[in-house]
Amino acid sequence: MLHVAIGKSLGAFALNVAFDAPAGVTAVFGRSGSGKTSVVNAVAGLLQPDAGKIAVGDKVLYDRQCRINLRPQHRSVGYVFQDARLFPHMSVHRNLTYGGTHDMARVIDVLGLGDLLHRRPAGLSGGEKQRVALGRALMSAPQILAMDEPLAALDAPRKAEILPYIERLRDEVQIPILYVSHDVSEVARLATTLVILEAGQVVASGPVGTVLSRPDVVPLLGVRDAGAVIGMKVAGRLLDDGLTELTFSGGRILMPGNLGKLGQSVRLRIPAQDVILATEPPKGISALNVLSVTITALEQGRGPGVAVGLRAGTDQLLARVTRRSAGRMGLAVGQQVYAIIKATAVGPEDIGG
Amino acid sequence: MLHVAIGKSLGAFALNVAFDAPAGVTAVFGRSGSGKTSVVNAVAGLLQPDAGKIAVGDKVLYDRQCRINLRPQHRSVGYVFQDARLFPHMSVHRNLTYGGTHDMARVIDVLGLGDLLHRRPAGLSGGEKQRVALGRALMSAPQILAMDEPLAALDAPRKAEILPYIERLRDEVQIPILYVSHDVSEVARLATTLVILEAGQVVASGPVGTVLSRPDVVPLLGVRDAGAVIGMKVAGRLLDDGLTELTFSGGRILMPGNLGKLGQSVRLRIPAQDVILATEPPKGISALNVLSVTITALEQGRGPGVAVGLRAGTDQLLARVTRRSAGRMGLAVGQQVYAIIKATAVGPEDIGG
Amino acid sequence: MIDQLGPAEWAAIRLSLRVALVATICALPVAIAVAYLLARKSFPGRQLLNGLVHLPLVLPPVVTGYLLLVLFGRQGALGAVLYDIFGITLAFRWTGAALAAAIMAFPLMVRAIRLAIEAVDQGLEQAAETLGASRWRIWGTITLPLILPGILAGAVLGFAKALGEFGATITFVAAIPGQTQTIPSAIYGLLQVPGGEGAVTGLVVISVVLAMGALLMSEWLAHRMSKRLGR
Amino acid sequence: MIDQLGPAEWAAIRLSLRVALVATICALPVAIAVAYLLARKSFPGRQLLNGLVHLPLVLPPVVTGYLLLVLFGRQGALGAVLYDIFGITLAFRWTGAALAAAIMAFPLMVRAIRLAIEAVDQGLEQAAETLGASRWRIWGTITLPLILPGILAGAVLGFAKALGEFGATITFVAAIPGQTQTIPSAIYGLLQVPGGEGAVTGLVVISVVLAMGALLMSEWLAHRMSKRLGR
Amino acid sequence: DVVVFAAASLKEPVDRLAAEFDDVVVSYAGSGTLARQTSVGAPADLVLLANREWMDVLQEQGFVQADTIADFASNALVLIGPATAADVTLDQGGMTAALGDGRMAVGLTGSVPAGIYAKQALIALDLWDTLSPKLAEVDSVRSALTLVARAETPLGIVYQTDARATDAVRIVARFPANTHAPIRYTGALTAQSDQKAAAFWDFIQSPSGQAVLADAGFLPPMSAQ
Ligand SMILES: Nc1ncnc2c1ncn2[C@@H]1O[C@H](COP(=O)(O)OP(=O)(O)OP(=O)(O)O)[C@@H](O)[C@H]1O
Ligand SMILES: Nc1ncnc2c1ncn2[C@@H]1O[C@H](COP(=O)(O)OP(=O)(O)OP(=O)(O)O)[C@@H](O)[C@H]1O
Ligand code: MOO
Ligand SMILES: [Mg+2]
Ligand SMILES: [Mg+2]
Repeated sequence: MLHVAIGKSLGAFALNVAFDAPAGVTAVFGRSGSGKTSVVNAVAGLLQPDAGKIAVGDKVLYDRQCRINLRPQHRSVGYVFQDARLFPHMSVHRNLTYGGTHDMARVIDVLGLGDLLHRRPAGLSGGEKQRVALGRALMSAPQILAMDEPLAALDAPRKAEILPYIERLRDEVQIPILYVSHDVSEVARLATTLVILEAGQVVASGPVGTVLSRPDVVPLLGVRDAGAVIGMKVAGRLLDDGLTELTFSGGRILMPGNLGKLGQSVRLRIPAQDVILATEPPKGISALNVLSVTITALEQGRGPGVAVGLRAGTDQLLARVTRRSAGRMGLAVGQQVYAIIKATAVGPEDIGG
Repeated sequence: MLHVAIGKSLGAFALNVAFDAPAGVTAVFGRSGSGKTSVVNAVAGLLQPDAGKIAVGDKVLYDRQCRINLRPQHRSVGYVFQDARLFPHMSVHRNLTYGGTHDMARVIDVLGLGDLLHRRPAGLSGGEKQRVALGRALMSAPQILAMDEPLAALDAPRKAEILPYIERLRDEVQIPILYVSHDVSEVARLATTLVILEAGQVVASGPVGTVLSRPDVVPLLGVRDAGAVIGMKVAGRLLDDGLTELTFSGGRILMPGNLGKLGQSVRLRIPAQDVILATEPPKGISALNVLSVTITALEQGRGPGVAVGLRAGTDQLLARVTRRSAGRMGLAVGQQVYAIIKATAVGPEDIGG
Repeated sequence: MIDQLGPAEWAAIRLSLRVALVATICALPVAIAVAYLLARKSFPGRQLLNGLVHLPLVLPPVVTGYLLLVLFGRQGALGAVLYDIFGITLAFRWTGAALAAAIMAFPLMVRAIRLAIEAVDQGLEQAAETLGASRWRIWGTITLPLILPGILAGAVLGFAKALGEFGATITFVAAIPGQTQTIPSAIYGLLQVPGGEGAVTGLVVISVVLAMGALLMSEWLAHRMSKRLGR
Repeated sequence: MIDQLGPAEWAAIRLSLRVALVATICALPVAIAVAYLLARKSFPGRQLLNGLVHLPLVLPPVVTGYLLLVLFGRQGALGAVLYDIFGITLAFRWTGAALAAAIMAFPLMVRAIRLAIEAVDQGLEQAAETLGASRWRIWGTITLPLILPGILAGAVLGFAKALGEFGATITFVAAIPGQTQTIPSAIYGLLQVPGGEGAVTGLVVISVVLAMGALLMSEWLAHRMSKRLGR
Repeated sequence: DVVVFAAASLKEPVDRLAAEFDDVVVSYAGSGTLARQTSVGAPADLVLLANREWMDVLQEQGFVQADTIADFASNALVLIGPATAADVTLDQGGMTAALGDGRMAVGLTGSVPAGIYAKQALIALDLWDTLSPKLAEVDSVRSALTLVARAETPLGIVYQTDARATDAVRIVARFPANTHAPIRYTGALTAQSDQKAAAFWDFIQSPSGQAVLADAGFLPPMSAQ
């Protein structure tokens, strides 16, 4: 849907980025100064590239060769800025309707803005501000939504307050979303596509599950954040225990909480460090999920860890064990082992709808 | 060392706080608007309380009854502001030496500021700014160091870059440190004492291990952040495997990485959700650490989880299992079970020196 | 003091108020436009414009008055055009007094407004752009409301200056009672007659009260506005 | 034009420069102090002080000159004190011209500096406090350097105004060639006689060049300063 | 309305003269300013100047009706001092003694009429070289009066009519009429003036008009003396 292929030199910094963002959430990930905001600004028309092309569907926003460069006003990019940028002299209601009243009732409802309408931005908490900014962008009926680290300035409770809204958005609004973040768990939870930037270049891009389990991406993410993302289906609910049963090609998994409607597809991130391997089926153990898996790869890292690639059914899992354990258990490629996944070890933010 | 017992009304907000901060790091924890900054400002003399007393050792900084209210200049409080507040018109070197040149060479060395000295604040990255702010506070030879969310504005890689400096500081500088944060893993890693604020009141305070494993504190921290903090000794190093062996009253634990010198005391946080319980000793499993423990408490939470208090030797551990597991395994107080702790599941920031 | 003021003096007070108000109101849009140009645009001749705006501050008022006379007199380059095309005469009319006052107040107004424009967070304007607002809508709904306190300060400063202007006014439009005799030129005249001091004091007090009143009101309004923005 | 200037005119130019410079330099510390008081302190009479500062802007310059005469003349309340205690005479000296120019320039200087002070992040001053710096050290090392661009703007504006001041100056200290005859009083004299236009143009050009030069230099300096702060 | 442009020093009597008419308004300023304004088409019907030179300029350029030009008053130049001052003899010794280390307030000797006459008188009395460094030149004769009245200067040269304006000064000497060019107040109807303006101009020159001027201390025009 969104096609970006641009070059721009900003002083000593050179941006050279090409990627395609399909419908759903495309996360742009990278450390500070890697060029994330510049990319989003170029899409929104706030930064003019030196070369290249930007298009949404078949609407060309920028094309150097055809000398097309739509003004921001005509791009229909809903931009949620990192610093909210609410108009301080207007009520929340006037802020919201500034760009239009598209789908007003539902936006106010989805984002829970009903009680805020008559307040002024200065009186809002950080989380409320971001929700209003999001609502304002949505009500301008954008063809694409761009969010620049909308949660970065917020503390954990505020983040937890907003993430569900963004998820509902992704599921209910049928426009591509460009989501800038440097938080892997946010990315894993929200994104369908992941673009990783480093020093103005795309170093990896593709479906989020694929990119996150690429070994060469691990150092960009930090060791603790590597892990597989697997699409599953909600197969049942164990009401007494408050658990949800999920199935995938490799078997079934029980997760705490209410994770969607029966039959719905969900995406589950299973961090490599939360997977325990056992050579015998474990007994009398509090971890609910034991999968029979086959080792597909063993990669020695720089530290004391060994990354173990696993196949469960047709899906890929990733486990990280110590070298000592790997040796003691005699792990080898092709070996059949048991993967123990502790149900509580996957926190709510790692479960995406 | 630091004694705080103050009251202050700020518009509709009432601050009413009393705690003692011994040597080492005292973390002040609480959500946005709970009064953390106000407390630190009162200690630094930037906010005058309505009543009460503040003293460092036997130096009284503020005493309503004796009408003592030292000006900030005379309090010797090194204050690292959340927003760095470097003087924009001075070089890093002039910023650093503004308040004095106490222990200059070592501060520059410890904080790695050598290469920055001739640059200007505007050109520094966020992490560098905070390091300079820290250095500046230290070089004024403070009797107490106050840091207001020094890492909140930084992304994960920058955080990881600065945390070790603060740790070194805690270990090398013999002054009390007041550390404001809303990040539990930072708190667990750095703090010796923890003060939790809510709406201007102290709701819990004491040694960090004790406070973090109090069940009533769990909702304040967020479910995922509860866990025990246990003091251990470095007992050995398994060089081949890159593991460190730690002992405590409940047995021995192997952790990846190089965690200090032989015989040194370290503090290990074991998040409740990373502990798996088993009724039989597990075999052929990749988790290295299996402890024999006794169940001391079973507390049903609001969700699908059950908090299980465990005694290992004389230390307390906390585990969180699903209700289903608890039922299936027939867990009961007094029962003897096995706690499986995956070595890699405790990340570096959860291991404090 | 006040009771020593005759009908001519009261006429001067009324006229001064009218002149200062009209000068301020008419100069304001131009001052805003010039301040905007100076604050936001770079174009050849920018420094020239900046210099031109400050000219009335530097020149002795009488010189400004003569320049106005030369330019806007009936024989003047602009005066002839204005008269021939629009039938407007400025010289020796209260409208000319307003022009003189406006020109003298202009640098003060531009400076105050320019500072306010430079302080506006352009990020807010960008946000409005991405929401599809046209330039004019952005100006009217974002920029203008945000610089209102600065405009207010500039207007009041200009008003005060316009009330006090003498040299350029008396040179350009003379001091015809009821038509172009403002408070300052009435003061000048009264100083020429024996025993005029009482009325002079009355006029001085009145112009000080008017200007200070405007000043205080503007500070209070600015305070309220910034409160409304929640700062 | 310039060649029509006689020795008296050149003396006026030199004197004007001296008067404007001295006025600016001497008024600056006072303007800074008053701007600081108005920006930072609340005290009874704050609005009164604010009004007083603006007075020379509102009053016709002749009235200001007259008030100066009353206050600082030989018989004046302050003038007598200055003479008896310090042996300073202002009347008919260039120092008096400088005083008149300073007073007329004062409101402009205070306004510019006050805005700069209000824009300083007080958090930086608090940071310096916690580092043990005394109030004066904070002022000298933090506040003052940060408001320098504003001070510069105020000084240049004041300088320009001082160069152009006429009414208050001639009323207070007359126009004694070489001592108190500044460019504007020379211009005024020349305008009163038929055929003085040539020399008037020369003087006008010179004062415009001086004031614009100062203005451009200040904008350039301010630009450099803000670059040094990395903005 | 009949618009009269009059030299500022005429304010007192001309205000009274104008009060006799319903529709006469008077704008006062320095003679130079008035003349320049008239020469760019000011809506004046009658100009009353304190200076013959400017009238000649206006006549040459055709801004005034040449046949209506007439002197309507004259004035005398006097030396004033503070109310307590003794009379001064107009010679080197008398003047320097009275002056002490003070200054003498005069109009601008190059441009303000009262200053021009003062310079002529001082030259004629051979006092110019001694006194010219001790002058305090101001923008109008009234400013000179104020300086003496405020005791800023011990002496000042003003018109006889000005000296009457305040009790704070007294006339300490009179300059003989032959020491300076005659102080002629000259008026003329402008090119655009109508019948009503002519009537006022006639009134000024009529005996009742002259009586008002005399009452204010003005002398009759030279031609009538
Ligand atoms: N106008 C400019 N002139 C010069 N350099 C610029 C300009 N704008 C951006 N840069 C540089 O471009 C690089 C990328 O900036 P950008 O804001 O896109 O980064 P980012 O990935 O959004 O970072 P962050 O996570 O800190 O927001 C930075 O090194 C920045 O300094
Ligand atoms: N001067 C003041 N007047 C009125 N209320 C104030 C004032 N200063 C602080 N407050 C209020 O006091 C409360 C505590 O503020 P404080 O800055 O101490 O919180 P905090 O815990 O540091 O929050 P954060 O995590 O957002 O920095 C807030 O509700 C704030 O709005
Ligand atoms: O005001 Mo005059 O021109 O000296 O009579
Ligand atoms: Mg960015
Ligand atoms: Mg805070």
